[in-house]
Amino acid sequence: MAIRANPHLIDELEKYGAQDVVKCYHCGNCSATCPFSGDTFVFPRKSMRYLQLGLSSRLRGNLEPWLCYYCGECSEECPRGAEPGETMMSMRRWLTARYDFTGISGLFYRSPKAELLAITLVALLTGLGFTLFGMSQGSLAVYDGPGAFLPAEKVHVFDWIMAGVLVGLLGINCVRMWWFTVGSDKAVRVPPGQYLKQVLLVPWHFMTQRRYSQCDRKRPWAVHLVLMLSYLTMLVLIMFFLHRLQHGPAIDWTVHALGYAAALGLLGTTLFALRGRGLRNETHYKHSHETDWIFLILLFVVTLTGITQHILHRGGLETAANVIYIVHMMGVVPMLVLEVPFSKWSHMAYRPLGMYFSTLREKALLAEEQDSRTRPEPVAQTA
Amino acid sequence: MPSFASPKKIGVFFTHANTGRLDGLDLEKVMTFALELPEVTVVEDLGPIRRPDPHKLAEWIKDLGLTDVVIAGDTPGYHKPVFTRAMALAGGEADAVRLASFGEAGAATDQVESTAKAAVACAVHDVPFGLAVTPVRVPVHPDTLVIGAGVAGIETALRIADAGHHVHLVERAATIGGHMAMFDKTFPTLDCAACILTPKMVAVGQHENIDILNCSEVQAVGGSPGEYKVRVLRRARRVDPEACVACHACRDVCPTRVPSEFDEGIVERKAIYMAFPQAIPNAYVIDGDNCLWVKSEGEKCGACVKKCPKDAIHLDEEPRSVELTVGNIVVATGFDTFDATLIERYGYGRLPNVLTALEFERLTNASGPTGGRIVTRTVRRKRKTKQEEWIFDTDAPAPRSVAIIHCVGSRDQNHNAYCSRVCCMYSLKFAHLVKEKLPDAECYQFYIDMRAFGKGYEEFFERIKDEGVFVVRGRTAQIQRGDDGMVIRGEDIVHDRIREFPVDMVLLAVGLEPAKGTRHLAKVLDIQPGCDGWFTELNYNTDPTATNRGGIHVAGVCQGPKDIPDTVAQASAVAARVLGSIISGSIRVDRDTVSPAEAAAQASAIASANAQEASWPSEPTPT
Amino acid sequence: MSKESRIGVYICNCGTNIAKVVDAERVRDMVADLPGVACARTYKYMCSNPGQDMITQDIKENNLDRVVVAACSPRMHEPTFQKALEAAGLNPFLLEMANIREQCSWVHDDPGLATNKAADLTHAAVRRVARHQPLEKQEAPYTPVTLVLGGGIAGLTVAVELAEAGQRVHLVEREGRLGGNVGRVDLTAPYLDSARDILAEKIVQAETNPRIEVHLRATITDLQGFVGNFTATLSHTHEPDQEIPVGAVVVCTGYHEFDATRVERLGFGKYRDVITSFELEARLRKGRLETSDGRTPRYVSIVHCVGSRNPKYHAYCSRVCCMTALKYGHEIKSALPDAMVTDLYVDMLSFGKGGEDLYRRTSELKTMFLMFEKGDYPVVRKAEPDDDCGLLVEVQERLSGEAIDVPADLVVLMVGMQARGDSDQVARTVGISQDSHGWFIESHPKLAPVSTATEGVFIAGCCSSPKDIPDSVAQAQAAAAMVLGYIAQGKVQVDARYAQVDTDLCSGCRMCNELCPYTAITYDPDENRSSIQSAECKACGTCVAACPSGAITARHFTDEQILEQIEGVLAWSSSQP
Amino acid sequence: MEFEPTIVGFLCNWCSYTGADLAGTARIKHRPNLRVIRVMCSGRVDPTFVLQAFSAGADGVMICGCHPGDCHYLEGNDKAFRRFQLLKRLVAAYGIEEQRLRLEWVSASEGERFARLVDTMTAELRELGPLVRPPDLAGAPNPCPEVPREVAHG
Repeated sequence: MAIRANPHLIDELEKYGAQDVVKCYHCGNCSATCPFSGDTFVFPRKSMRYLQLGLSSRLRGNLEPWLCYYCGECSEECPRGAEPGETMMSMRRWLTARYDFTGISGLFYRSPKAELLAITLVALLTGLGFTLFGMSQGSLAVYDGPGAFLPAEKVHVFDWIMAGVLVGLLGINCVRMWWFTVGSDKAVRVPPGQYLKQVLLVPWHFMTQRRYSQCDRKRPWAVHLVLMLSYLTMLVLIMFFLHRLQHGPAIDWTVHALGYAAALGLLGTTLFALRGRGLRNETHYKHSHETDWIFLILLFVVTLTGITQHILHRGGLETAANVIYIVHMMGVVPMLVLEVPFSKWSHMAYRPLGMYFSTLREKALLAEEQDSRTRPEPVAQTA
Repeated sequence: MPSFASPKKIGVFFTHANTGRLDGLDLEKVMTFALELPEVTVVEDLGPIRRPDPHKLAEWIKDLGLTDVVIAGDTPGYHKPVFTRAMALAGGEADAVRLASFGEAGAATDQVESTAKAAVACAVHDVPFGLAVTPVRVPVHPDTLVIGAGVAGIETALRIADAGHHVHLVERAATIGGHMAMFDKTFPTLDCAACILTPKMVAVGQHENIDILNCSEVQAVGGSPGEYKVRVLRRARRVDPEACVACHACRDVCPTRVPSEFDEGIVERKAIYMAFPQAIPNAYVIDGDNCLWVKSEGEKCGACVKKCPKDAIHLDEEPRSVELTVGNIVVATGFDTFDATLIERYGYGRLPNVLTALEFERLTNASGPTGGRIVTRTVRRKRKTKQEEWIFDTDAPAPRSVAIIHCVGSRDQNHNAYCSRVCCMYSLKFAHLVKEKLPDAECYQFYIDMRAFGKGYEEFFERIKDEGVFVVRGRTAQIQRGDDGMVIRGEDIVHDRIREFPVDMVLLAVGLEPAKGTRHLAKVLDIQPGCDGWFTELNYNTDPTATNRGGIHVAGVCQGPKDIPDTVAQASAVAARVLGSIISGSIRVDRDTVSPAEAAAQASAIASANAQEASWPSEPTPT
Repeated sequence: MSKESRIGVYICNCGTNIAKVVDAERVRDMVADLPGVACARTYKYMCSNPGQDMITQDIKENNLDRVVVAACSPRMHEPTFQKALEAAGLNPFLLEMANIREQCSWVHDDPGLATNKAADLTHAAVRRVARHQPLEKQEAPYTPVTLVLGGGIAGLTVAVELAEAGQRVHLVEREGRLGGNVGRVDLTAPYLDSARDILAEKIVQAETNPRIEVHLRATITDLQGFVGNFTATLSHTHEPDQEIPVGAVVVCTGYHEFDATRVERLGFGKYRDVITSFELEARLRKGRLETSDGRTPRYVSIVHCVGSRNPKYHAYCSRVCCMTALKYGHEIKSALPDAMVTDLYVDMLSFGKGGEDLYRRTSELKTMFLMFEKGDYPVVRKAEPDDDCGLLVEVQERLSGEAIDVPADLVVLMVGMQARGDSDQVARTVGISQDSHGWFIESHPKLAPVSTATEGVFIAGCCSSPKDIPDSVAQAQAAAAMVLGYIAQGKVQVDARYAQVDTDLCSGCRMCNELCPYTAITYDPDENRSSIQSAECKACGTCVAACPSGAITARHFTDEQILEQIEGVLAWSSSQP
Repeated sequence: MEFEPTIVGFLCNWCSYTGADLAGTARIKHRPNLRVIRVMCSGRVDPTFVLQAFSAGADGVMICGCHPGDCHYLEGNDKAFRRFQLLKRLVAAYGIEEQRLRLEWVSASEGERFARLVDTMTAELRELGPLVRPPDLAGAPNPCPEVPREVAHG
């Protein structure tokens, strides 16, 4: 059964940041340039083709955008300036929107104004909430200990509730991702045993960004790894060692050393990325979607306020520390609530899952091929 | 159709397409000029619009009561369909939409404004631009200068000389023949290039009406159409071609070896050399940059002089200039090939068995270093210096697999965005030669679009496939050193997979670029090189050989990539122009100086004359 | 022949073209001892300057009076070697060539048998050349009037070009108007210039130039004579036949478009909204780009290669359709800004100047390009009632590997070019040949792309193969150059090969009179003898073979020359001892 | 060793000789048994030539001209065809098998056809074996004056 071509898909993807896809004349240069493009997954050309023809069903079940790390070589070598790397990037945004069952993601990507509005709203609510909560708890002049404006233990409860909600939302989206890319495809039968056998791939890729390191260019990987590990460190420190971080004024070097390193890592990499996007000095920084800016600026603000708040606290300026703490939370909450399930942050889940699912598909296809090979050869067809 | 019955209301709309042709044009002045033309009621600058709405335009046309519309700009044709439709929607005459193209006349920069005005005036009066510009005719000198003696220059020179007129044939190299002399076979008939070209070269060499100025370059051009004064620099040949009998005695004693340009560097020649045995003039020449005697200013060597039995060698010869007076100048400077080292991932220059097209032409040529055997390059230690060098040895192993990569440097905005037009076919020819000489070798073509458009080309493509050549749709991304030879990687699009396999030899179908020095020559001749560096013809459709200067013509590849049949046809076409001017005794100086007022008057006169007897096509009857 | 002749035999290796299969040295050794052979040599490239010099040198030094060159086809290099003989002061007709490349080394694999054959052919040439006679070429005046067949862009260009050089031209057009197929086009690719302006300029120039006589609704029915001295008979629809003397004929009869009904799956003739490219041109020109029921199409689909690149119809590529289709991409988008254009192609042949640029810009207009396999045409079918389009075009898309349904309200078929139905009649009348597709054959695609086998008859434009406007114009100008070459010289050389009647032997039976297709033979009743006008004789030799009294000789193809040749080819290889 | 027949071919200059050249440029391989003699037109082929060829040792003779209607000289091939009808009878009268004499139309574009004709004729003559030459063949006078039109059509 033939699939109906849809000329409007490109228009839709353009809102997600795709540009110049129409210029592609399918020479195949990009696919051959990409070190990840192989027998089972040939990309980015094929994905570009689905997009050009508007085959949204094919595109929705496509894992290939998650296999691309946007080193930018394909775009640089493209003879038509069709920006395959950026197209893959925009497809990741589009896929994120498809996986998200609430529709919020699509709204944010298509309309940065809506995202900004949502961020402002959440930030204001957070600010208001924490101020009211703080006033009910103690004095603005006390940072920690008895009478603290925002007692760490209580804030921590809030942290865990938020984390639970976010994991739940993201979890549902991940299941949807599985359904679109593996579950609903009748051509691929993945035996349950395989799921278990390959499951370690998820933490492995999450932690090491192993695949990213296989790109010909190493610097983007290094920057990304530092950012990711810094963030992860900070997350672990906050989720599990918050009391040791927050209590002062003494410095607890066992956690603070890690915390400082992570803060520096975050600060350095976000600055690096912001500068790169501003100057467009690397191929993957050449085109920036509004959501890229929003995310980076949020992260930068959060890092900066986090550091400031810490310095103020250790410096004994507790009132100022509390004010900045609220500002910090006004960045942290919208960043986590909106970015993690609905926007750029979600890729920390989709990417490793992409690796995992693609391996499953690959193994299943391979098994099928071997299976068919043991069967008698069909009569050779002449071309 | 012009008519006196009802008064016309003409709207002139200006558009921009950012082609660069309007640079330096003061549009205001053209618009003011347009508004003063009779019957013009509206002049609008639409700006760089992308897609006007036909319904809005229709309303506009209706409101203004326009009967005729003129679209003016650098490429006004892009908006003709929408204006035509708008006209039809408004109930007007669809045929009353006309174009005034500023690009058409290929005018020099200082002429842009007057050409634009004239074009608008012509369109307003519904008179083709070419008719309104009265050609000024001046007497013409019967001699002709042909610059470049490749197949195009040779063909033009022969056509003119055979008709009994004198031709000066200027060639930068020591021999005539150009690139075609280097080829082995020609597509699609596979007749040997030498068999076609050498008789023509011999005919040129023997022709009483042609004088060959080899080792020469045009330095300056003065005078005016009809009588150009040309100064030609004749570099020192240092061997008298009249006296030399090509006995090779000098070559045998010459101590200096350098890579042979004619053989694309795959073999060496001496400092005193003949590019190839059939060279015309059939005489030796000394390469002053490498000759020991010349370099040492007479201190060293000089062995050849002693050996020469005819006293033909004059090592102290100095370059000199000659002055020529000619009526017509034909530019046939041809092309150079794309520098494949610019695409690093193909490894040209690093990997010894990645060859360019011309290198392969020489390798497979019967008079090449291996007598036409296709072998891989192997390493050898130089006897004296013990340095390693890569050479083609007749006894070296033949490649077991050969990959041919199309569009190297062509159709690529990082290099040359245009298509070089000949590479597909010569690549197919290479595949055939590989299969013919090495039936067991595997041969792969990596292509994007197979452009087999000429007579017998498509059939040739089919034949190549029947011969067992694998054609892979997809561009190769890279060639890397492998364990045993090289590994090539490319996408096989139709079969949806990445192909990565070892090959012994890779042929790069390098594209064509304007010959080195083309821009300089354009300046000397005061004619226009286009955006890609190829010379711009006066009119793409109707004047493919004329330039913006009267009496200066372009022929062959220097106007744009072409295969041999098209080059020969175009070269003959130039001869028509030259012979026509000589026979009629005068030459058109047209479009060098266009007076808008005159053009407008002329157009108006033609228009009213034509009002009685309509003579150009309106709605045709299909046959 | 009383005196033993001194023949030089030259065997060419043609690089390895001949020597790879034929043992040239052995052939040389075999023929060296034949009677009359004074010297025999081999050389790498006989046609090269040194090769030719070797022959002229030998003629002078060894006193040769006849030469045999065993090399490529005489159709290729006979003139070259004839010139070499002339350079040495020998009559060019004292040359004979043995074709040991095209008809030997290139078609045989067995070196032994091929060498034998080459030796036989060379032997025959030696035997034949011994009987050659020096012949002198004759000169004839050249009538500086040119007949141009076809009033399309090529014919108009030839006519205007010649007239501007001050020459008289008869421009003959079958239809009632000038302009040909370009007259059916609105804008030209790649710059979207106005075809109407291009044509109008040429037509006005042709019609207003007093040196051009335009014959509309006229055809050529007969062409007699020879180069420089033709008499053409023109037949007009409403007027009596007209005979005009001309020096040369340029055939620019153009092409006809492919009949798209032949490709059934495209639905042309079945669905009213499947139209040809020419119909689209007409609609664009009228500003009414609508479907058959007057709706504004939302989807327009363009199908390439209709009738081209398919052995079932025409194996060749029609060369202009891709560029035209890209042009349509722009035109449709301009007229219908909201329409979506799909372009179904095989390979995109946007090869000319500005071509690749047009392709890129058409892509940027969001034209959807779909690639199908050569010969595997898309299938056009009616859309379902709930579809938002009238037709669906199903294509096996190669770049995605998917079967795709393309929505279409209007399907435009890029019909290819084919030889005109009347081209065989034209070919017969003017004496030129056609290839298997019906296109006229040029005498050599690279050496002489506009000349034909008949001297003084030229071809230009699409009648020899598909071409775009600039290439047609270049060819037309090239043909004009050939004609101007004659005019500049003012005379032509008549072939020295013609038939002669020995009046002593002629019995006046008049058998030959009827046979001659050129009426070159006249009978003198007073003398009761026939005689031949040498300038009109084209040397076919039919009369020679027929003459019962052996009174007619074909110069350079005499009975004895051919009989010697027969004995020569058989002397070594006849099966009978 | 297998018998290699010798065939003499009379090819017209415009179509068949060009077609044979095309077989060459297209490298269409065929048997090397044909010895080509170029004539301007198939109409030039005098019956004497054919008889002389058989007499001098040919095992077969092939005359090739342009397809009917394509003759460069308008109707030379037509003349050849008429002459051939009589020639066939004459050759038969000498006891020469009819397969040994052929008249074929080969156009300038039929390199392939030319090659196949040579191959088939060679194969047929191999079957037949060498021509046993009739003693009275040699030195026969011009045996075949032009046939009057009525005879040819009748």
